Amino acid sequence: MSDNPYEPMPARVIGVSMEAGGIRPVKKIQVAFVNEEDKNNFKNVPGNCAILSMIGQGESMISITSPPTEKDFLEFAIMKVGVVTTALHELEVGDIVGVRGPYGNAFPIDDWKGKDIVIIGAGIGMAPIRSIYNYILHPDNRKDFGKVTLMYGARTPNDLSFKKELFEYEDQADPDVFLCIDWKFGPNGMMDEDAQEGWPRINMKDAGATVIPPGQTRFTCFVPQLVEMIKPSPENTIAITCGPPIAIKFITQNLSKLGFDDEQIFTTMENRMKCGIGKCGRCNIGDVFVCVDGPVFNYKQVKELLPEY
Amino acid sequence: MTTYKISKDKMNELLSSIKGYDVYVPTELGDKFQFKVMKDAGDAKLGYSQSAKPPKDVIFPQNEVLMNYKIQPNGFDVDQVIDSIGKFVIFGIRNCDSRALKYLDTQMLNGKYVDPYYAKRRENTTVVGLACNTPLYNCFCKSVGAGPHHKEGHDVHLTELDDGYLVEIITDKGKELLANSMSLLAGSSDADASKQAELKQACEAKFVRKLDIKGNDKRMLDIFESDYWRDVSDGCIGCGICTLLCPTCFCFDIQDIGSRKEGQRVRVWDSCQYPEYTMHASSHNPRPGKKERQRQRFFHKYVYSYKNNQMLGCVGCGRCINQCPTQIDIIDVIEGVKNVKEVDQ
Amino acid sequence: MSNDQLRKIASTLLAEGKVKYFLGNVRGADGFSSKPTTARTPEEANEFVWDPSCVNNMASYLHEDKKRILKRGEEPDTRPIGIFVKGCDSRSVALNIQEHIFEREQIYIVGATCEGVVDVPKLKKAWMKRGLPVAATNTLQLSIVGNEVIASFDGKQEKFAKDDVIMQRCKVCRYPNPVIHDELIGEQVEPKPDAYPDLEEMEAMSPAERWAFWTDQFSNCVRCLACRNVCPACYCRECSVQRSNPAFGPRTTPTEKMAKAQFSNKTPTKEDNFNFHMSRMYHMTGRCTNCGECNRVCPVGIPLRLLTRKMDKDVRETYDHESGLDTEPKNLLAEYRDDDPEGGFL
Amino acid sequence: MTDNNENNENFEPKIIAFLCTWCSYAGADLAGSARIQYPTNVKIIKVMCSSRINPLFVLRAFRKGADGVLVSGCHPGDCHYLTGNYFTRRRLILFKKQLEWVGIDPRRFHMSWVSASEGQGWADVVNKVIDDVKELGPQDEMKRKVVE
Repeated sequence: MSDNPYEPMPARVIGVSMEAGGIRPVKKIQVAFVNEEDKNNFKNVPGNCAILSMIGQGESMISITSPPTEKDFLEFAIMKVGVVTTALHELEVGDIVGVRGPYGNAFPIDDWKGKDIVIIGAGIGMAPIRSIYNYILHPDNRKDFGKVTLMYGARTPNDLSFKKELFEYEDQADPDVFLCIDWKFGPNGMMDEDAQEGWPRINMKDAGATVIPPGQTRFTCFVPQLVEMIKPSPENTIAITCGPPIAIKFITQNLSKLGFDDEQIFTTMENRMKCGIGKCGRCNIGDVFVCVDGPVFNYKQVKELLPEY
Repeated sequence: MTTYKISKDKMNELLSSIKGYDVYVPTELGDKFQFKVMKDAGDAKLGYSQSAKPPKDVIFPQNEVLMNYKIQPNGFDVDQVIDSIGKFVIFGIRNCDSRALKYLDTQMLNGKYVDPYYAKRRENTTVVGLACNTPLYNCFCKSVGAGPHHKEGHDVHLTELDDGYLVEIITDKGKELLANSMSLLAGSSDADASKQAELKQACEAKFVRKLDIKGNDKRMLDIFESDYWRDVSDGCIGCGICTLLCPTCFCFDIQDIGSRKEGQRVRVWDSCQYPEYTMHASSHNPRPGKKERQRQRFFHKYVYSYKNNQMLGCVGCGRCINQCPTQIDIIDVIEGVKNVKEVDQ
Repeated sequence: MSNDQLRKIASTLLAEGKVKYFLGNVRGADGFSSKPTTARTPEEANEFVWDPSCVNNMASYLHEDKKRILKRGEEPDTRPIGIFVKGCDSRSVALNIQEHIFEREQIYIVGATCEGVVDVPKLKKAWMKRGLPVAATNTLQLSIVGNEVIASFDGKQEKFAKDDVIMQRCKVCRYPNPVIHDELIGEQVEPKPDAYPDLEEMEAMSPAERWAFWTDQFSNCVRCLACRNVCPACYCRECSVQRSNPAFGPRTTPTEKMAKAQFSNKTPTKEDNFNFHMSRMYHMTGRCTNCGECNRVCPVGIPLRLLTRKMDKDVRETYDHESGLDTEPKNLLAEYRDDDPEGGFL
Repeated sequence: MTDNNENNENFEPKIIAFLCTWCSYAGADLAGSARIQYPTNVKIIKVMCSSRINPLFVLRAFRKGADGVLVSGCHPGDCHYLTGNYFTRRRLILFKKQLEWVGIDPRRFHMSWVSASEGQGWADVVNKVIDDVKELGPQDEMKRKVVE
């Protein structure tokens, strides 16, 4: 560990698992620092990001999806889209990657104690907020929070990340889990709206009026409609959302309709970042550098930002 | 501060007497000028008007190696090159450019993290300023807080007089630089000082273009979504001239260059005018069009910088105006903000 | 005079709704130069100028239309784009039609015959040298009569020798009259003879000297990509020389994915710049219309026109091909003849 | 231009050859099976047709340190895809002229037609290329160097 913030620290891959398949596969990798010193210096909180270096290919800013309760390793969920992420997808257990960070601010988790939590993820947007629900659901911390509701949607069942643990939660009494997909592939491999086995369709126009059969956790609709339908109560509740910008927009709109205050809604605004330390200039929204002042904002702060995200 | 004088014919001798530094001097580049490491003192053209590329690339080079890497069977080695950074002199920098270095300091050295490469180069650089006697047509440094004869940020300040240069040694760094060449310097007289003041006044009177920046930042925020920005960027072709040649622009990209076995991690200038610059992995782009990208440039210089660093991000060198292939004129754009009608909500 | 004609045509077109917008020049802020702009209303079109300061090739702005992403539910505007072109620019428009980027009826071309355009920095220098009043440039009007560039301001006239202040490219211009147009402004102009005097100096050099010359030039390149962006023939959504972009997006075509192979690093070192400029030159082979814009915009003065002119010469000498002369589909590298020359093969 | 004769004597050039799979590669194959001796400096990259070769591949080869590049395809009229090599011909002739214009010695870049039956012809081409490149010495101009 040196003073140079650009220097990557070596970390060994200790586990990989495919989270989602399809055209944009998501892979989860677990890394552990090679040096004890680096491990002790790396203090992440939910919401932080880190920069993964594939030496020779480049660097990418990736959210840390493991909660700080996991001291021994860090987890990253990576969608394969570009040069670096493709290289990261080729990693196997035992390989070495560079990690530097953690960067960014954090979710103010301590302020949320005693409140109900609603977590809404869309697509790969579940990755940064996975650290929160894992933190909250950890036996040590669970008693500090009220009711926890998880809502998550992706394009197809194939694209749902963290399936394994979400399906496990689905079977348990706590937390409440609601999953949705946009569509499902039919037998011919094409989008097939009728082949919704186990995923009941929702009338898009009238999602708010739909009565949910008890015990139903899977739906076919977009995430904002899921929110409209589940109708989480705004009372003493914090809502956390992340996803593609367009999804965030409609989710927050629907939350406001349900009576959520701007300060009750938190989101992470992950822009493209390169340096992670507020120098390279590309992640700014107005005068705010997302990598230093963000990525976590509450909706009130988001409204104050210039509309350029 | 001590003031000396040196005659014009001895200037080359002074330049050659500087040892142990890489001396960057303005040299000719076709009909333009550029800062280059001096090989022969005769190359220096101190009568230059403005360099095509600002001398910020001495401290913040366009290609800067951050580290050399080598992939080993069980890991990687990175060799930081930070210690091998030598000592530099920027000789004959104009005040607009040296003020820009001051601005870069606020970006690279302030905040939660310090950029170690920039910090090291900045520390190792001695800045020898040269007062400007003939501003170019599009210069407007006086309107944005700099000035042709200002000395801020200089370690040594030179003023060209009729028969020689007035040498003002301002800091210890400057003293150290000229320690070997004190014999070339002569004392200066009061007449020289009054001549200097006269030149200053004459130069300031020569400015053609002016910009009134008062209240503009608030006004700009009001019309953020106006079609005005579309109109000013209509002619933009999306090249990076205005930003790459800007003395205060600091955006960069980090690239790994080399094979899978060994290579370099290089920092290279980037520009907010390119679409790839902000594009997300999902191909969503927060600044999808040239309207948004040009707007970002003006806002960064005139609104965000002022808010974050209490300093304008524009030093009035006029390079972006002179070099823009399509005559987008920052003075005109910022002045024009006042005449924009309110946006319909 | 010619100003009025252009303004009348453009504003009528816009008023009648025959074009969705009109690309033309207005007077720039410094008074000497002209500034490319898009007129969306007849009032804006009444600001247009057409005089020897109109150096910009408006054809490069056509591509904006293709790059624009429609909003959800937005109907595409199928009306043609109005464009003002000089002789050289008309070839660029024709090239775009030849390559099926646009169909002929998608562009409404208002052509103007051209005696040459002035090199604005040169004119500015000459202006300053004569000590002429700078404030007077607000009313400046330029025109070319015979061998002189006449600048009139405040009722006064100032004459400059044409050879001193016009662009180098206009001295060898073989197409001063628009090759395609819907409406034409001005009288036919006599083209310059078919010769390459500007290449002679370079041709006399030895390979080693040429290499030294080009490395020296390329070492100055800052990779601002102005030469690429200003080029009316460069219309790819993503360029083969840029690397740090996602491998695919929802709109990436297979061709574009193919173009993502990395041929040049982003770092502007001498060797990478060589690669960049060679790639650019090669991609222009048989397509370049010699408008000379790349040479004009270069902020560090790399003589890129030496490359394109040489290419033009080679293509014409070897294959008797010239791009952008008509709207018939034609592409040098996408067609062949059995009896093509075969020099250089072992 | 490197003209270091001392080095040149022991200099073993690196040649990258792009061969079309139907004629030239088969020709090179034939040279092998007919035991025709030719130098081993040539690294062969097989492509389906000579018209697959983007001149940028050539640049990239030089950039990665090749001392010479050879592109070879079927004789005009013999192309497996009927017309591929006609396009190659236009492309490469112009590209070679461009390389010459910026000062690259034309002997660094060669094009040839070698058919599947010309084992000896292939060996001759290789010998000619290697002779030329040996005369010139190592290629240093276009090679990518580290950033200083």
